[in-house]
Amino acid sequence: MEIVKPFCQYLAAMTLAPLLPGIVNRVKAFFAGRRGQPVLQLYFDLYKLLNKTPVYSRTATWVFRAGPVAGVSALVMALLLLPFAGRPSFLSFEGDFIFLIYLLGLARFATVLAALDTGSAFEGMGASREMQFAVFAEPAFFLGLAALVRVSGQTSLAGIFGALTPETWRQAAPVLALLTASFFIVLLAENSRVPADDPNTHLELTMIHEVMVLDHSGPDLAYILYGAALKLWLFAALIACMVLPRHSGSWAADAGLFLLVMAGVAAAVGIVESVMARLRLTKVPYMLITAFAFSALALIFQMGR
Amino acid sequence: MILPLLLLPFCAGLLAFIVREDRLRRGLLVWTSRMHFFFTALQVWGQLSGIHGFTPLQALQGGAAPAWFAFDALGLLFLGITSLLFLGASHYASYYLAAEKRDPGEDAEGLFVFNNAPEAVFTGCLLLFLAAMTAVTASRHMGLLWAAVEATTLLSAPLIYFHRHKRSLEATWKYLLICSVGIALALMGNMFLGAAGLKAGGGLELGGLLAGAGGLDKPLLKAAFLFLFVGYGTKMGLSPFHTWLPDAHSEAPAVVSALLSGALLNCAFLGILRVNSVCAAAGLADFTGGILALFGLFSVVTAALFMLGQRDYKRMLAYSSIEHMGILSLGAGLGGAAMFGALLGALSHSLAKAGLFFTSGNVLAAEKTKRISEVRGLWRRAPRTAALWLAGFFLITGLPPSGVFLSKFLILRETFERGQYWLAGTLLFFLAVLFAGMAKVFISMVFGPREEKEGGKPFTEPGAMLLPALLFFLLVIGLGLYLPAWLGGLLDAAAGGGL
Amino acid sequence: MHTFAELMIVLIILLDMALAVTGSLSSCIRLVAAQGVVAGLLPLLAAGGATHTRALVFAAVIITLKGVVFPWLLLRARDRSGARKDVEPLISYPASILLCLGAFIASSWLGSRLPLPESGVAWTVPASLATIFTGFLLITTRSKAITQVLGYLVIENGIYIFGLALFVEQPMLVELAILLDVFVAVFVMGIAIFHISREFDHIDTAELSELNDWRRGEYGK
Amino acid sequence: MPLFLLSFLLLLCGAALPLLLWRRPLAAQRSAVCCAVAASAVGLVPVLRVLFTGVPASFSFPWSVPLASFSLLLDPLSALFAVPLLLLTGLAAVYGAGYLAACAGKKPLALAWAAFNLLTASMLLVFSAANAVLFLLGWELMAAASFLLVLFEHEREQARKAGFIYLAAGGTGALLLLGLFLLLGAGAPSMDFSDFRVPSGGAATAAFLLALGGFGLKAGFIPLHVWLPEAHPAAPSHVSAVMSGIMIKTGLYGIIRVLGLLKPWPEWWGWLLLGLGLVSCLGGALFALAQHELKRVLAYSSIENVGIILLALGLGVVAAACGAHQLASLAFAGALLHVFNHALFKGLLFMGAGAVLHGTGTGELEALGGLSKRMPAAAAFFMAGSAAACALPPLNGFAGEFLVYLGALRALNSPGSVALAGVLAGLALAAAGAVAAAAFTRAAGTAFLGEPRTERAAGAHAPGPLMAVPMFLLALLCLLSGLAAPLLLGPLSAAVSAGFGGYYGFAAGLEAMGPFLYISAAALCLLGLIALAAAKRRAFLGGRQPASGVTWDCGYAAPTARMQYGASSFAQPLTDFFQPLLRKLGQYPVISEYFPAKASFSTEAQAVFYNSVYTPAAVRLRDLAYRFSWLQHGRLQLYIMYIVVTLIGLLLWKL
Repeated sequence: MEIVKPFCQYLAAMTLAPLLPGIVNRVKAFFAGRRGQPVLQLYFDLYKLLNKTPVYSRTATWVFRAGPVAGVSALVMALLLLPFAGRPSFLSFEGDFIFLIYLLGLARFATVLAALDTGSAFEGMGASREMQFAVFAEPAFFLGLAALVRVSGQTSLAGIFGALTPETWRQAAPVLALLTASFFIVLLAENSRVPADDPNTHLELTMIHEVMVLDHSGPDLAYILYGAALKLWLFAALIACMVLPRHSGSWAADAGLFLLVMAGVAAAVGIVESVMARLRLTKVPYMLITAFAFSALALIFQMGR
Repeated sequence: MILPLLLLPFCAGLLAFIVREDRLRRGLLVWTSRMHFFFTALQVWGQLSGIHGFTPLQALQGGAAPAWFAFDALGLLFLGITSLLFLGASHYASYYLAAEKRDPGEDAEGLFVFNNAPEAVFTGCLLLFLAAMTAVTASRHMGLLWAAVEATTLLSAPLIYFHRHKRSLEATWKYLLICSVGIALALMGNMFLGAAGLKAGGGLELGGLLAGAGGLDKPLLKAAFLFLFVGYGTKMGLSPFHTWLPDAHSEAPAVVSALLSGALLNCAFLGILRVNSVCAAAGLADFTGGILALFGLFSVVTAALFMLGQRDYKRMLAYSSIEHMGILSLGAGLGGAAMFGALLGALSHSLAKAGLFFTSGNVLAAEKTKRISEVRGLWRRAPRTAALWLAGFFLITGLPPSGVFLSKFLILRETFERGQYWLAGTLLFFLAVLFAGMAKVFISMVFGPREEKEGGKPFTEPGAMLLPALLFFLLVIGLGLYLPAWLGGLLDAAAGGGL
Repeated sequence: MHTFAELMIVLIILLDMALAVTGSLSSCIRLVAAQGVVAGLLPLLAAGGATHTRALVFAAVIITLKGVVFPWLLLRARDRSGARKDVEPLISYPASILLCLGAFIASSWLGSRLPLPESGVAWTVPASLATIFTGFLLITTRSKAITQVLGYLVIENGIYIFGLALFVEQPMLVELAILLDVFVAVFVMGIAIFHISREFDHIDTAELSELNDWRRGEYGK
Repeated sequence: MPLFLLSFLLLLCGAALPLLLWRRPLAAQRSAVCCAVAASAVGLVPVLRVLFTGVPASFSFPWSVPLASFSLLLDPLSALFAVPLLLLTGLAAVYGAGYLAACAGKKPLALAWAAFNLLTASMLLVFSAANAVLFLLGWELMAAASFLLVLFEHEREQARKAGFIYLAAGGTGALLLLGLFLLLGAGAPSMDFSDFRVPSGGAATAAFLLALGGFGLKAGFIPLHVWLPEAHPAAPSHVSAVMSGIMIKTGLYGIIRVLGLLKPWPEWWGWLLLGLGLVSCLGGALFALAQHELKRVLAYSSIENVGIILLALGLGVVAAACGAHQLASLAFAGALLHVFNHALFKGLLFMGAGAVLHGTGTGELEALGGLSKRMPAAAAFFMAGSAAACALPPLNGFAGEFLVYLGALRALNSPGSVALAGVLAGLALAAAGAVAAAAFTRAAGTAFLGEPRTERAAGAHAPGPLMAVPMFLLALLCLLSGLAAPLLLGPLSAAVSAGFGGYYGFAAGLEAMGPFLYISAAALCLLGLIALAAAKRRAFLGGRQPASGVTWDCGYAAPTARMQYGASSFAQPLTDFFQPLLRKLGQYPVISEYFPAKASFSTEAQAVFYNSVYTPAAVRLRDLAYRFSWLQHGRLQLYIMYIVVTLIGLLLWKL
């Protein structure tokens, strides 16, 4: 049975991930007073794309084809390390979140190269920006996790989130709050949501992630969209695990609660997208530096205590 | 064997003045040098292996056998250096003179062709110069030493003025006057030395002085040392008495520069070492050591400052000589292992620097200018010369394996042993400056694209003008890799005898 | 006899002064010659009558050299070079004389400082030192090549005087070698002057400063 | 040991033979390459034996030179450095045979190859020497040989400049080392390392600083790096591979040896190392991002990696000084592992850059593009190398950094200043990693992907098998040593024990095994996933032939190569952000009229330290020298005045 649970968790993550963008869109639609697309829209899109014949640019080479494959596999791999409702995951070892960060890096690497392979001005633009924001996001993310390590005294994701209890919150509420905020900003930037990026705009000049994948079509695009959903899930899960320290005895209850919180995070993203305008590109780094500052502050608090 | 060593070059020199035939005279030069080297080798071998007919080294240390002309270890070492150097120089010279005959060089600045001094005078003076230097190494009497050193000055003056044009004449004049004045001070020093010995009744014979060193009058001895140091220091090219050196070395023909830098400076150094040994025996080692070290360091600093942005590559070599003389003096001042290092340095510097000067002669022949800025891409024009030039740079700057490196190593080690870290630090810093300065020059000369001027007929130097430099460089490298026992013994004895 | 010797010493010092102020080249040469002769005579007088042949021989050699040969050589060189008649000092004559006086004072101080063995003649050592410094004065403050040779000779005189003052008995050979050297030195210098006057149409040493490393005005920018 | 000496002998033959055959360049090259390959094959045997058994081998032979002895010691630490040396030089020689073949007749090949083998031999000597004189001999020969190679294309002004800077730096470093050894050997009977007596207090600090300066000038961390970005691009690519992969490691080797000698370490040494490492790895990555020339990018990335290694050493020293030995051992192990890995992937990268230079004749990123069509293999290898350089998981770059991360995480939970050190180290690694990723995607993307920007790039030709095979092998090694990291732990801990003391090695091997097993498993799993995803994709396509068209440029149907995002534009957001550090020189067009004419825009990354620190200092020094130059003004009178004044001064002073 103990083997089955992580498997189920993993399966749940894989299957439920595409829900999150749907939720986000519904929330935005609600704020905009529209009905909006169905929650399952992404599933439909993926199905459709998987059965389409792709079109490749004459410029593109094997790198272009390899990009999405590597990207999605890296994320699927990353999910293996991800705890679910504070429960241990498949793989959990000392410093596994370092591995996770570098898996995300691998995905980014592959996507960016694939984008550059098309030789399009726009995709290069997107790639450049993606890399730029990563430079600011990664230290913030690492520092936040470092603070968590310091808080929990554990060095693996499962360990960290397993050790988070209401007691920890009572002791280190400001630290954890700061970290949550920091992670949320990182989530917005890494998943190219408003205010870092606007996935829905049709002005390529302003887009980041979307413009990188302009040239992808068919199954490749499906991989990319699925990968993006997984990434969103990943960050949301981290936040959820952090704000949900309670571990009741029953696994099912925990899981349900966890899923609710996930939905909540997605909704939060939607709300932010609805109430905020997109930042100017040159301002995005400052937002990420704010996240960095939050993490650093948290860490300093924690080390001070 | 001392008499033939002295007389052979002397007579040959006189002979050279009257020989008409060029080739004959060159033959005379070469063969005299070979004979001289042979006798020298015989002398060294005989004295080291102590077979009868040769006075063994130990006999001289205590001054048991007072003699005006005798070879102690120190003298033997410098005799060896001189003779070896002259051997190379004479071979180089015979071809050099032939080349000069074919097309006399032209003035680098105002491009006018000048005529050379008569070859007979040149050859004769060259040989007499050798005789005088042999006398310097052989003489155990301070007065005779003085006379011999002054003789070297006078005899080398015509050599420097071989290329007859204004600048070489200016160089000669400065050399002549500055060195004569310096040597006059050395004579004064001898007087003081005699005065110091009056009570002890020592006279100026080295053995006697060493034996009765205890009885010497200290203040007078100090004064004597100061005068002799300034006097011979002028000849040796220690800063601030070095002023004649760059001029003379840059204006003299390559052969002469090589001999000046490799042999003559050593002779002056020998003079200083002699009086230093007397002072040490009299218990003034600290006094003399301090002065030697101070001026040694100062010379290195001066050389470093003038090495930066140097415009003339022969002057650059001259300043490098000043640097090395400074290091030698430093080593002598420190004493102990550093003395060993200094003597090893004297040997290897002579060889390396002579090789470099020979090569500089080829460069001059190839490029017709001494200006660094006008020599580019030597690698293309004369690859073999360029290779030697580069090798010489690496050796003279003390890149291992080379005797120069070992000597620097030993001297620096002594500074550390004595805990004189500031001295070591300053020395290291200015050595770095010197290295960088020379590196810039050599790179800019050897490498780079070559825009062929004057039709660009490929320059081919006769192999015989490369061979001496090549051999010397190989010897220096060999010294860094393998120090034969007999040589080590000789150096050791000399270092002991010198202190 | 010592009184004579001391008179000689005074004479030598006066000659130094004279050298410091004399403007004419030929008279300079003669003064130096005179000083040489006096210096040559000194031992005979200092020895206090008991003069053995060795001293005589040397006195003779020295007097002939310094009194006859050198002046002849130098005057010849001067005529050959057709040099202007005066020595063209780089500093004014009063300055020279002051320097000379200073040199004399310094040397007397130095002489008192050095515990030299008491020689028969008073003031010998200071006089010799003063002479040496005067020689340096001639070399460093006169612009002609000949005057520098003269300076060298004056230094030589000073050293010689010093030598006798201490009765440093050099062996025959050594003394001869030294004298030979001095002779050759002057000879060679004479030749050099001749060449100089041929290459540069006069023997003003201001011309002789082409060889230098002075980066005038190439720094501070 | 006999085999080790044999490989020395082979290398020396390889240095001598070409000079003998200089009239027939190709024969000379062949002989040199054979010797080099044979030497590495022969040499690897004893080295690997030492590394895996942990039993040091030594050889000693008396030497007539005073204080010197011809004694070699091959312990696991030396072996750990010697393995990549032999691997890389062997492969580089084969690569070079293909790379230089074109230059036959135009260039002195014989000399180049002699220098190459001499360089290898001297580095081997440096890693195995047990006597200071011998070490300095190897050190200086290394400098001289590599100097000749740097000036291989001496017609280029840039190469000559590089040669000078390199030589000056090398000479200064050597003098500092001379000082170091003399300080350590003062009072010792001989200059054997075993005879050195460990100084303490001020002497120890002086020794440490001397070592840091002397070895640092070779290791090339900021601010002692100025020669590196000049020299590496100037040398032929196979040489750059060796220089960057191994030669700069000789500096780190020296620093590690000295650290091992000067125990116990004061804490501030660690902080100093940490600070230098931090500056170097961040600065190196940033400068790499700003460069326009492929090999300069790689050179700066080498600085970054040296910084990472230094960072790890610093963390270790701080931890050890504070008594946290376990994480210290992790950091040390990470440093050494990264030394090994960096040698592999940087060698690979330089060979890839060489392929570009060889195929197109230029390394200017803005002039390249679309090469992955013309040289697919080289492109693939280069991208693999880039991934490794960005420490991306399945490859070896990750393993070393992961060890350092482990140390940093352990540090986080330990009290006091160690935690701070841990945070700084981890943070620097993360940030540098991100910047490096940007730099390498930029380099690889602009050079190999998209459309060719110039005719040269369009007419590029693929490298021959002699060049491709070594690259393939190196790429394979990068992957394998990434996957087989747990197997490397044994030798690694042996090396750490040899370098820092027994306990550290033991702890490192113990602590790192678990996570490493997981990571290898995960990496394999990742590869499996990729294969699966690719297979699925094929299945989804179901044999349908993908259509092909022009790149979608938002409706613009006639995109040209010049409209691509270039290297400068790719880097611009970041470089602008860090402009105060990078001091980019740029000309931006001013658009005035309504119908602007042709406008041009250019940026140029300058060598900040060289231009604004070293050059001014040198100028200042030369200025000083010139101010004194009037002393040699040519007036005889004053020359003699010097003598008189000095004499009088001496008399007054000393009497």
